[in-house]
Amino acid sequence: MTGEQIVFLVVALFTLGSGFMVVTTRNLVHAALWLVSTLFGVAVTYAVLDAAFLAVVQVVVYIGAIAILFIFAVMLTRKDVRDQGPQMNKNWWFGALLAVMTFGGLYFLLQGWSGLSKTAAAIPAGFDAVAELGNELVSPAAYVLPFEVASVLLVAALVGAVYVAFNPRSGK
Amino acid sequence: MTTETLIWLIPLPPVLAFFLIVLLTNKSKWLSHTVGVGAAFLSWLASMIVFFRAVSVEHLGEHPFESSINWLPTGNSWFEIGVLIDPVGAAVLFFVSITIFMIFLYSVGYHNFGQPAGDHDRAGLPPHGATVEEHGHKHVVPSVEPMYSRFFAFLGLFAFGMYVLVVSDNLLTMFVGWEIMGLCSYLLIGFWYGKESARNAAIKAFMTTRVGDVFMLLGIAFLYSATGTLTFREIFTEETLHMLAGHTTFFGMTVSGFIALLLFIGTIGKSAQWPLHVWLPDAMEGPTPVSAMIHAATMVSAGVYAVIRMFPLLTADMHGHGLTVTMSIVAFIGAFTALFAATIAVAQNDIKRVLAYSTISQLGYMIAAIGIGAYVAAAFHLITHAFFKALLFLGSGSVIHGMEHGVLHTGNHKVDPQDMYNMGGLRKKMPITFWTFLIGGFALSGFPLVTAGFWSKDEILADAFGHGHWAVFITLAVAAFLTAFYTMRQITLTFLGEPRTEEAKHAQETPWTMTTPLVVLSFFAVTYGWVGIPEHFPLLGGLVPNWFHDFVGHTLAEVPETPEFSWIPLLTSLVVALGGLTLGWLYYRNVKSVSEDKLQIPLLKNKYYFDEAYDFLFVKPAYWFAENVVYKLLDQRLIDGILHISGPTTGGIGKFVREKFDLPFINELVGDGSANVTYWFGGKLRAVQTGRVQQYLMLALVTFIVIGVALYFFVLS
Amino acid sequence: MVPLSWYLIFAAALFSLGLFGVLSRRNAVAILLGIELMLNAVNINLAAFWRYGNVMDMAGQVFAIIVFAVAAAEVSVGLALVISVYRRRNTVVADEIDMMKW
Amino acid sequence: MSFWNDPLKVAADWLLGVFTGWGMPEMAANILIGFLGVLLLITVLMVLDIFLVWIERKVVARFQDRLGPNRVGPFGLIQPFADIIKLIIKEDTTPGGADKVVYNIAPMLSMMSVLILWAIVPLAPTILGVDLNIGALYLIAAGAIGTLSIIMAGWSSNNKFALIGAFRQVAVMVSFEVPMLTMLLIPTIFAGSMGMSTIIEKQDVWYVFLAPLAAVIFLIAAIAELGRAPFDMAEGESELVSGFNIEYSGMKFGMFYAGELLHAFTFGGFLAILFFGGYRFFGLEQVSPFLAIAVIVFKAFIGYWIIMWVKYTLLRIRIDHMLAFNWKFLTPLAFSLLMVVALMNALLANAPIWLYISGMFLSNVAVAWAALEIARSVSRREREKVEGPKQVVEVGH
Repeated sequence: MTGEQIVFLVVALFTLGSGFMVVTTRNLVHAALWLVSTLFGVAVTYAVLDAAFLAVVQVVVYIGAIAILFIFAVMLTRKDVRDQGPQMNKNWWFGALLAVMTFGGLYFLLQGWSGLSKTAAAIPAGFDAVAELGNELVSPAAYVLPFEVASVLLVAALVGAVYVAFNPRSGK
Repeated sequence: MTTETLIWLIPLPPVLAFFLIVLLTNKSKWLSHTVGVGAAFLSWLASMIVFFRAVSVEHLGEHPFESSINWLPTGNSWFEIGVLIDPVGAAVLFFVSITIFMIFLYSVGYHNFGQPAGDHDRAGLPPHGATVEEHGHKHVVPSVEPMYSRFFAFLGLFAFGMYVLVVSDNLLTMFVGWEIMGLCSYLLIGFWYGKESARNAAIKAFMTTRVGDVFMLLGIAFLYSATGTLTFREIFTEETLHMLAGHTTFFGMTVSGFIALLLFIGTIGKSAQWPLHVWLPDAMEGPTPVSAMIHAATMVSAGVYAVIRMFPLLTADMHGHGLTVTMSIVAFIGAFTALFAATIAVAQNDIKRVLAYSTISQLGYMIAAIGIGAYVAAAFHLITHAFFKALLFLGSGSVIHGMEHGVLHTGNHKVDPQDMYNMGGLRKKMPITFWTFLIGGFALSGFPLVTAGFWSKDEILADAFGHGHWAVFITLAVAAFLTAFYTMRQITLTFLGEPRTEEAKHAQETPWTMTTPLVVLSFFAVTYGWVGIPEHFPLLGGLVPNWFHDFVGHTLAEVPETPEFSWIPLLTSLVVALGGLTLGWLYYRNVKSVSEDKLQIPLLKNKYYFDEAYDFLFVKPAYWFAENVVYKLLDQRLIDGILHISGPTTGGIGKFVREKFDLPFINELVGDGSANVTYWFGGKLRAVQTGRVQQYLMLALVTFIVIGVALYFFVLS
Repeated sequence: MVPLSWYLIFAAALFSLGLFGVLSRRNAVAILLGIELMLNAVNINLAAFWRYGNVMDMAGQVFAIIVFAVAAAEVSVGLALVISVYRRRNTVVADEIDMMKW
Repeated sequence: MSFWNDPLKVAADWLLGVFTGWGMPEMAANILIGFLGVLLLITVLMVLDIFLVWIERKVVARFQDRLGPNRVGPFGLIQPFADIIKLIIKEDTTPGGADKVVYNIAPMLSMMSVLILWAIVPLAPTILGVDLNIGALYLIAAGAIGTLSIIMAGWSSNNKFALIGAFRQVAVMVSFEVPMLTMLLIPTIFAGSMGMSTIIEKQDVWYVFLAPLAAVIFLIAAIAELGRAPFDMAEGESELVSGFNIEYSGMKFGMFYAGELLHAFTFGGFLAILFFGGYRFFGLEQVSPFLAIAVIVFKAFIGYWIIMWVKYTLLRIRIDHMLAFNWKFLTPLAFSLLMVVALMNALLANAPIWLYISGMFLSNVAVAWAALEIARSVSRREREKVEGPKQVVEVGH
């Protein structure tokens, strides 16, 4: 077992453990904080995959914005935070069954796939993934259209979120 | 840019201006007139370039500028549209572009741009003037037209129509331009739609020209069915014309003659020839000089232009010098209109109506010239007439504008600023207007040698004489005498002598935007005649080459021969012009008021009772027919009767079907039955719709997994 | 070296965890948390396929970034909806937000 | 290659020799050396931090016409050590009902978010942690962790004031990240890279001369990010007692406090790197890496001093004004500046250098002037809405 595999296993176990805590912990703020740690694990996974840009963006967007947003939302709907009632609905066992089945199915399908044991080729020297990514995102021959559509989507979501969450009574 | 591309582009700026003004700039008067005048300028510029390139081409007649594109698929071929500039087209484009540009420029001043908004002006009525306070005392100044921008938009559309008509190479697009102008004519006559008279005049103009247009459309359709094309240069080939001339159709006329007649009826409507002349005098209800000028210089010329274009059709079945049936009709209508309108003009007091009848009369001249085969002379007169008649109309507009100034000054709104008997002595108040009007009037009368009108009119008379059409010659000569007479009457009453009213004393010269076009046009009214001096004219002949005859004469394959020079027509035109002018001055010099005018004969004053006659002959019967036959008989008796019978019958059948079939079978068994079944199933199944999103998701997932598993095991493996 | 299968199985496990959260949690905010886990699992797959496929072809990273954008949009609108519902109905329990039944 | 030219590499090579000489595998030795390097950096930073306390107190005293610490040691230099001893021996309280784990993690995260920033700070051409090619984004990412630490502290304290303070601070930080990130893109445009060392190497002309407005906006956003006056409503002594760290005592409070000071100094450093040429000073950095370090520390101290100057000069702004200022003024301004700069950069790509510099500078001035004019007219309209149109009093008639 090489060092890289050890790193991967540690990160994966940490991430999955945190993910498990996200879906099971009773305290929702804790769940959100566990989410942060899961997301951090995923960021490390990106770093291991040589996708440094994704790793940093993961931290900026997910931890810096989305996780904070979650914590805000949990606190704003605070009545339920300290609910002593169950945090799982009564069909939770069925959900668990379905999740296990999904995992089993995916695992089963992956077993039958030939490219599974592929290993990564070394990144060619002098290849700047970030520069290449930037070029492709704004190049008309590549992904400028999805990029622009995503930006429109973000604006729409921004406006929509403000509108939906706007409280006409208080005007704030 | 190639000349062909340029020709395609000529009509575009005005129509763009129309849309720009209507859609975007209509709130800003300044922007609107800038856009409008700018567009007119661009078109003028392009037209000038095209004109001078056309002039510099040798044998333009054989090799005109033309270009066409496929437009409509017709079965297995295409209907083509395109542009064509041949000598006639170039000559017409020359004066059309100048006059249109001048109209635009003149309108800025005429609609009082830069003046304050009126005190109680309303859209749809002419402006009444605004009160301003200056240096402590109030006075009334002209106010700006409330629908200023709209006016420029209409003018733009009008210019588009005219350019399309001039540059098109086929009858259909020409007809499109023709109809656009018809619409604009309607819109502009009824521009002050708040006035009932303007509304009626607009409807009258539209309806009257419609009569002609229907016949024209019939002619176009006939032509298309006979030849399969509407492109001029394809129709006017030897074979086609020969084929058309060789067959006879209704009334024993040849096909070509009959088509030409139908197309000519369109011209009768557009160029206001007898018997469809009644709309033109009423069209003077539009904003005074501008739309009047459209109806004098530009649009009505389109009718003559169309006939000139159709000239080969007209003469297709001509043998030797004898006139064909169609040509005789054309010549008769032209000559008759020339004389007939001139007599009416003598008794009119409204400064614009005199000019309107004069226009009808002059157009009759051209039509008569075409009727006797002198189409070059007709084209020449068309152009000179356009210049001096535009000049006269703009001059009259300037006079009216000056008079309105006087009216505003005195505040007496009962005084009609258009009545010549309210004027007099204006030459001192409005010198530029006077001198330009004088030039225009002399040109109209055919004042010898210096004015353009003399040369063109003389050429028509010479042609009529030279080809031995005596009746036409005499009629036109008399008409020319009357023309000179009423022109001098108008000048004398308006400008000479002493002011007859207080308002005339306070008339004022108009702004530069109005006088500049006058000066420009008067320049052409004098000089344009010099391009067409016949070679054999004593003394002057040959000094200047007879360029116009050379140029336009080569439009068609065979150049019409110039008749031998003769002293008789020359002397005739000298005598009638000078005689008419002198007599007019002598007689009206001393006339002080309407009652002293001996020529106010009721018959002439009332225009031979044509309006009344048409009212009695067509309008009243039409009303009667609509009321009694269509409404009372057809609608009430016949159609309502049928309805009254069929109604209860269908009702009965319907009731039977309903009771015996619908209610028991469809409703209870099929309708209620299926609803009941659905309801029952819905009741059983609604437990699934819990409204809980997670259960939906679970259900979806279960389905997904089941389908996936099934696919995997039964399909993929 | 780490074979591709490890990443894919890791992502599948994370996805299933998220799915379990979505299916089982009562709190609407917690459901959204589960959705985030699933989106992250997808992103891991995208990044892994990029790394293990042709590195020159940036499609994997590009779509991971698009997923970031979509996730941000989804969270902002989703949480706005939750807050709005909380204001009106005074609850964030998904099972109680069932006005649309029948 | 002597120690004076490339100290880090010489030291690392020497240590590698020593460790492998002890029989350690090479990889483990490298990891250990890296660890030692980090430890060294952190130690230096923490010592520096201690003196920052002294500097801050001295400077504020001067601003407020006092003497500051002057009893313990020469010029009161020992005073911070006395403070630390006090903090360490203080009772470490944890409020009842607090979420203990989160409560204890928060100060560590706060300190960490500052320390990890130094991983990308190039102290000299050869002395830097990592030359990350997405350094600018990394800066924001670290800021995100700082945000997280504050909200964790505020929430876990089980205290109204703490929570409100955390909310405010987080709202401010999240908001001001937008103009800050936008302004980070401007040196990126100039240098063509997000990497800090590339940005410094490309800075033949300090970017502050190319984009002075960007430097100003970055400074404002940085101050807001720090939560220092005039943007310190998270602490807001008069309303919230002490904001998110109200329940913390002893060394945990000390970590928040030290973190804030170090953070301010760090942003002074980033201001120097991004806009003032980093370690470059008329070729001085070529002479010796130690001179380069001296240059960048000096520049960072100037930035830090400006931040202190602002803090002790201006009054606190109300939270809604502050957010409105960000969203309605600073963010649009930053976006338009970014567009203008990107446009000018494309237009002047082939222009001579003097034209490039003057064009950039003038476009910045133009944008600033336009923004101020718009703000002025808007505020005049607002004022007139409240007060009615201004009465012009004519004098002298």
